[in-house]
Amino acid sequence: MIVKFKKIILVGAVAIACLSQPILAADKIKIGVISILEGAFASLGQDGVRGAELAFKEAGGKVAGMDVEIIVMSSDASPDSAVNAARKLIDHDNVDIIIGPLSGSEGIALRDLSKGNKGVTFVNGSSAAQDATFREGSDNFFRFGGDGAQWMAGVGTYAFEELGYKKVAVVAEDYSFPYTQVLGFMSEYCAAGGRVPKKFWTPIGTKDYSSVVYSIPDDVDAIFVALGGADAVNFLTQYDQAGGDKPIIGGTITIDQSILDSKGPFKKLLIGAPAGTPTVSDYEGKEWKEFTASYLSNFPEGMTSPTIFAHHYYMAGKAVLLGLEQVDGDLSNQHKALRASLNNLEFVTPTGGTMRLDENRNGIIDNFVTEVYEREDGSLGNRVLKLVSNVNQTMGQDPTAFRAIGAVSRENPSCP
Amino acid sequence: MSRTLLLIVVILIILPAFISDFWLNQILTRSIILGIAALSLTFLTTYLGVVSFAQITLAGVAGYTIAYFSPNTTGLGIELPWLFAVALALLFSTLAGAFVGAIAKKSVGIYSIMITLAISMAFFYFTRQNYSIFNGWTGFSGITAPVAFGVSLEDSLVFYYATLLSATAAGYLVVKFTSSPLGLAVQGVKDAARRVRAIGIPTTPVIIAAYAFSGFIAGMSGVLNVWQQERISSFSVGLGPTIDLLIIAVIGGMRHPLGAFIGAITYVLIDTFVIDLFSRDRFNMIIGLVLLFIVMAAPQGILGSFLSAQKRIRKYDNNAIKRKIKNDCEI
Amino acid sequence: MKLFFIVFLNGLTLASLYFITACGFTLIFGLMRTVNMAHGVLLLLGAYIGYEVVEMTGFWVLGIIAGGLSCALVGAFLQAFILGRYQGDELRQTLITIAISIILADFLLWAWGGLTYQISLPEMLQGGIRLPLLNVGYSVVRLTLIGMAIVVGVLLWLLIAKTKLGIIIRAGVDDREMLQALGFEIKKIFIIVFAMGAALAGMAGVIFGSALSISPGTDIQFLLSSLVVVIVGGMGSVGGAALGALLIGLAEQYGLAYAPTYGVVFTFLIMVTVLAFRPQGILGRAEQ
Amino acid sequence: MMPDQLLKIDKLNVYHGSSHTLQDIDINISNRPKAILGRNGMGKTTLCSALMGLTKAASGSVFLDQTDISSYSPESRAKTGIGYVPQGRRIFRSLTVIEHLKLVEKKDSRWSIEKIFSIFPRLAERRKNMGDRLSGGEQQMLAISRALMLDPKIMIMDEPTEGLAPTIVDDVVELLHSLAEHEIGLLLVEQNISVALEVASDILIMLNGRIVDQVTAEELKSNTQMQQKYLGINFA
Repeated sequence: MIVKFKKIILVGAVAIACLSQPILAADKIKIGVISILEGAFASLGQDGVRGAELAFKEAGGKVAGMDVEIIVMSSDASPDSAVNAARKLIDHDNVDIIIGPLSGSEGIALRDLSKGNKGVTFVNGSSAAQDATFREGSDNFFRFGGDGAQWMAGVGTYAFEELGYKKVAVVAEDYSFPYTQVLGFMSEYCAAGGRVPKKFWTPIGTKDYSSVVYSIPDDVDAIFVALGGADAVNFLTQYDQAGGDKPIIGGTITIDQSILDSKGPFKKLLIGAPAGTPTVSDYEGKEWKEFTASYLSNFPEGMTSPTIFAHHYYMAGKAVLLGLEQVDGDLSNQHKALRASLNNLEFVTPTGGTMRLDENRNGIIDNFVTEVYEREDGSLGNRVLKLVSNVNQTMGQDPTAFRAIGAVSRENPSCP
Repeated sequence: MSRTLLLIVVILIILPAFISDFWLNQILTRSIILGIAALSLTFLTTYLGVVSFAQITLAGVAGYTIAYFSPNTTGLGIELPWLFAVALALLFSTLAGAFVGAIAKKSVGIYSIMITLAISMAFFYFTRQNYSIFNGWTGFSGITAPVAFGVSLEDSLVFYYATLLSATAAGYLVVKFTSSPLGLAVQGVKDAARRVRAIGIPTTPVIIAAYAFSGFIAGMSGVLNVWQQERISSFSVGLGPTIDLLIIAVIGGMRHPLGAFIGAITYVLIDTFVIDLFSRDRFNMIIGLVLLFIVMAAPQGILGSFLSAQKRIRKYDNNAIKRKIKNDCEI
Repeated sequence: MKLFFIVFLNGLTLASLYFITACGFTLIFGLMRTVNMAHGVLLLLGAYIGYEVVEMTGFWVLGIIAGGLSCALVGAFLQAFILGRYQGDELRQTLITIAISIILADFLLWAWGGLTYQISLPEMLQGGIRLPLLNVGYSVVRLTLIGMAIVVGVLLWLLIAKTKLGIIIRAGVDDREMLQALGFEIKKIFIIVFAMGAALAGMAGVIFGSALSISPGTDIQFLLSSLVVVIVGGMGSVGGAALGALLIGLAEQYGLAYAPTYGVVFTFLIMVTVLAFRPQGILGRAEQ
Repeated sequence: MMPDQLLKIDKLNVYHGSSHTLQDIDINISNRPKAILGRNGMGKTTLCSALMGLTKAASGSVFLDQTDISSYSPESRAKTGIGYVPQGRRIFRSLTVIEHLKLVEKKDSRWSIEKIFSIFPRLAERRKNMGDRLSGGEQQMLAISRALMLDPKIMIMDEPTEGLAPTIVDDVVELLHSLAEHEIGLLLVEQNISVALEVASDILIMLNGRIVDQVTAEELKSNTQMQQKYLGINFA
């Protein structure tokens, strides 16, 4: 009886679902974009959305002769909210492709979600946690960009060999993205012979770093700081006020232009600080200048130049468009053709490199070692010291050896 | 009321036939799960007279237990048969409830708000910082609902019915509990702690029992939540969800178990669709205004206002009838 | 050993900051039994306005005054038109202040964006000095915080112990109804006290934004730290706030120095422990 | 001169939930002190509290010196001239004696702190003591002084002799007598029948929220039956 009843309901449900959702005419591709549009990261997340939109605008809003509809959803930096946003896009808006998310743990969450939603192709935005692709990868989750470790490529070697820092202390936020950044720095630095005697993992949002400041060993040559936003400003200010004078090595978001534009005497600590990043706002490369011009003309209300978020969402959008174009919009058989084409895609990035994926569907990227310098008007900017090409996810190391290091954590890697 | 209740249950049973998967999963099922959590809060507020901010924590304890003892993608934890995992989850959430009660036993009114808020924040920061059990910031993911008695709970329809059944059970348990001798003692403690002590019932075990029971109910929602979300992290037990739950309880109304569910569906609808009408950027402002409006205009919540309006209408009807009779007689 | 003393000093300076931020909260709670969950967002509002004024005029003290005044106005408005109607209904007031804090925080995000702000200090407070005995550099503004906390504490004590308003406030804390029966318009007094508490919050925000920094989310940290400080010390007691601030400030800094991973958990554990044994806080008076 | 009708209570009704605590109370108070007698729980304290505006009346009106104060807030009633000495005295425990008086000090009052101290030298001695450090008698003196400082037209006193030592009771009685000299009306609520009879000329009997009888002090003194019936005591 119950079984019968259930059957009736199921039949009814199917019938109504069929009625209410007529098979979509295949002349439209629906793409969801997930970014952080609320809370402290809202303005950065907005720029990510601009990046994705720019890719579609440049393509005239069409791909393979079909219209593209973009649906934007917000998350709030928590993995839970990213999953909820994705579910709404999948179940309610019936999107074919999802671009996003912005931050590290969100990326891992969407990768896991993608495993149960094979009918949707996920293309990562700017999330840069290593594990999103490196471990437990999902064959419909792609990242056309690097992880936080790749973003540090070249810095460890530069710090040891060019700057001669033999010992470095680490101050970083206590979650997956900084772990990955520290890994990127240390895997090169330790291999080159450098030592990291002490790492300080501070909870994100810490205001008062004074006791960390005084705990930094006296005998280190420099401090590797992987803090973002307010945390970086607070730490650097307090370090400066305490009379600290060790050179700084910056994480990717620590030398962000927003921090260089903040006011305060701490900025003098940053002059000359090397850092690693895939995006340099005033890079002189021809492709970057074109990209910036296109960004500025399309978004006069945007930032003064595209951020790392716009850059990466743009690459995601571009990959989706190129892939769809190659397969002529064929999304049959759970996007089989599209996936194959994404796996083999190659295109020129806004920084002039060639983007392509490795076997884990993670980007092989060009990375920059930069330096904070004082512009003529007294403000600070980043300039490129070195371009490191073809950085893969194992930082050029043997994959098996690299994998053997294990998942990143507070203790891993270690070279005291 | 009971006839209305039956009607609601019947509607809820046949509803899946008429709605899309999204409505089933993300609106109905999610609302009911949140409703169970809110029920554990309204139970404490109505019967023990305390507002607890720790209910999300208690649900989180159950959720983390399930995550730890189920297959997941973090490489942490031990796999157990799902029934064991559920039993452990409910046991831990009940014990955690008792623990909260033991700490907060002397606190009433705003003090109980403060102390439970402190407990929930301590738990939140602990989960965020601890990687060996809770996997810190990222938490657990890749958890799937089990195959129970030959049916897969991963199927959204099956899961919906399981959730509905759990909610009915939770509501039934609350009603049964409140009319049990222990439940009566709980209400006695609320109304006159001193008198309850005077007739020889010590209040501490009664208070702890009430919190423990609320932990059990919250645990039910925690288990279902982790199965539905397929993940849990420190964000799931942070200040945001804690305040959301309070908002749900308040907008629904605390006097009747049904209020928790009405609050939950209202909240979920706002959460899901208001952003489509307005901009996502100002979502919090809208939530804040709705909360402010309901707290100011309808202190008893949506259900409370509805019930008192109904009462007024009935009274008005009665009066009208009386007047009519009187007029007729006079003529 | 040297670290131990420096961390103690850090704890002391942080405690000073916590004391300043918690004063307004405890003042309001003490008299009105209102748990002002909008305390944090008022601090943030004061800090932003202080920032604007300091940027415009270049006078730090003006920033403090502006931050305090603007919050006093907002506070008076809230009490007069919204909260005052529900005096005595503590739960409803708590919920209303939660709603207000959600709305205001969103407004602040809209108006000032998600960036980090630091309020520029006057020249003499910038930078660091070398501490004689410990022979380390130390931030001048942090040392000044101890003085500021003492000034705030003493002024508040004078106000409460020595002025007519202080007498009225204490009488109101003891027996609000009796105060009314003696001809005092409790509504007006509540508005004044709420405005004062909010003004303290606003000024504390400017100080906080100068000593550390402010950004969205700081409001929640403000609120939680004030809550913990006041609860541990004893609600409504200025001395309790000082004691609570000291305990929490020291716990946090020693935690950060010696066990950074769980430092933030300590804070809440102290609070849970205190409340489990003394629900009214260390110096708080038991409810009658 | 004191008006004939200092305080007029007209059909005052108060409910506590569903229980009808005060039922159609009518009282007129002129220059002659009146006392209300009745056992515990008969509604006497509710009456005081309702007159002060602290308890909301469902219906009825209160006139003070011809002014309808029914809609006044407690603070306006105090300002209009009601001095309230509540049951249990309700001294502010964190205020000193002198602070209590400073709190209610008014410029044009007939009562100054010095005058109070001359009446109650004991309070002068303990001027720096906190409210909760005073003895019951001292608290009562302070509660009365606090009300007097407001320069009221009428005093409403709720069991001012409750829990006091007999010698102190005599002091209080003496003070109550002197109120009339200062042209201050008095509504005294008492359980202590001897105090009531000594101070007031008219006695109202309150039973289950109603005024059931109005007699002169002389009548009640001699009528033991009435004492027994309403008050359950014998005053010999």
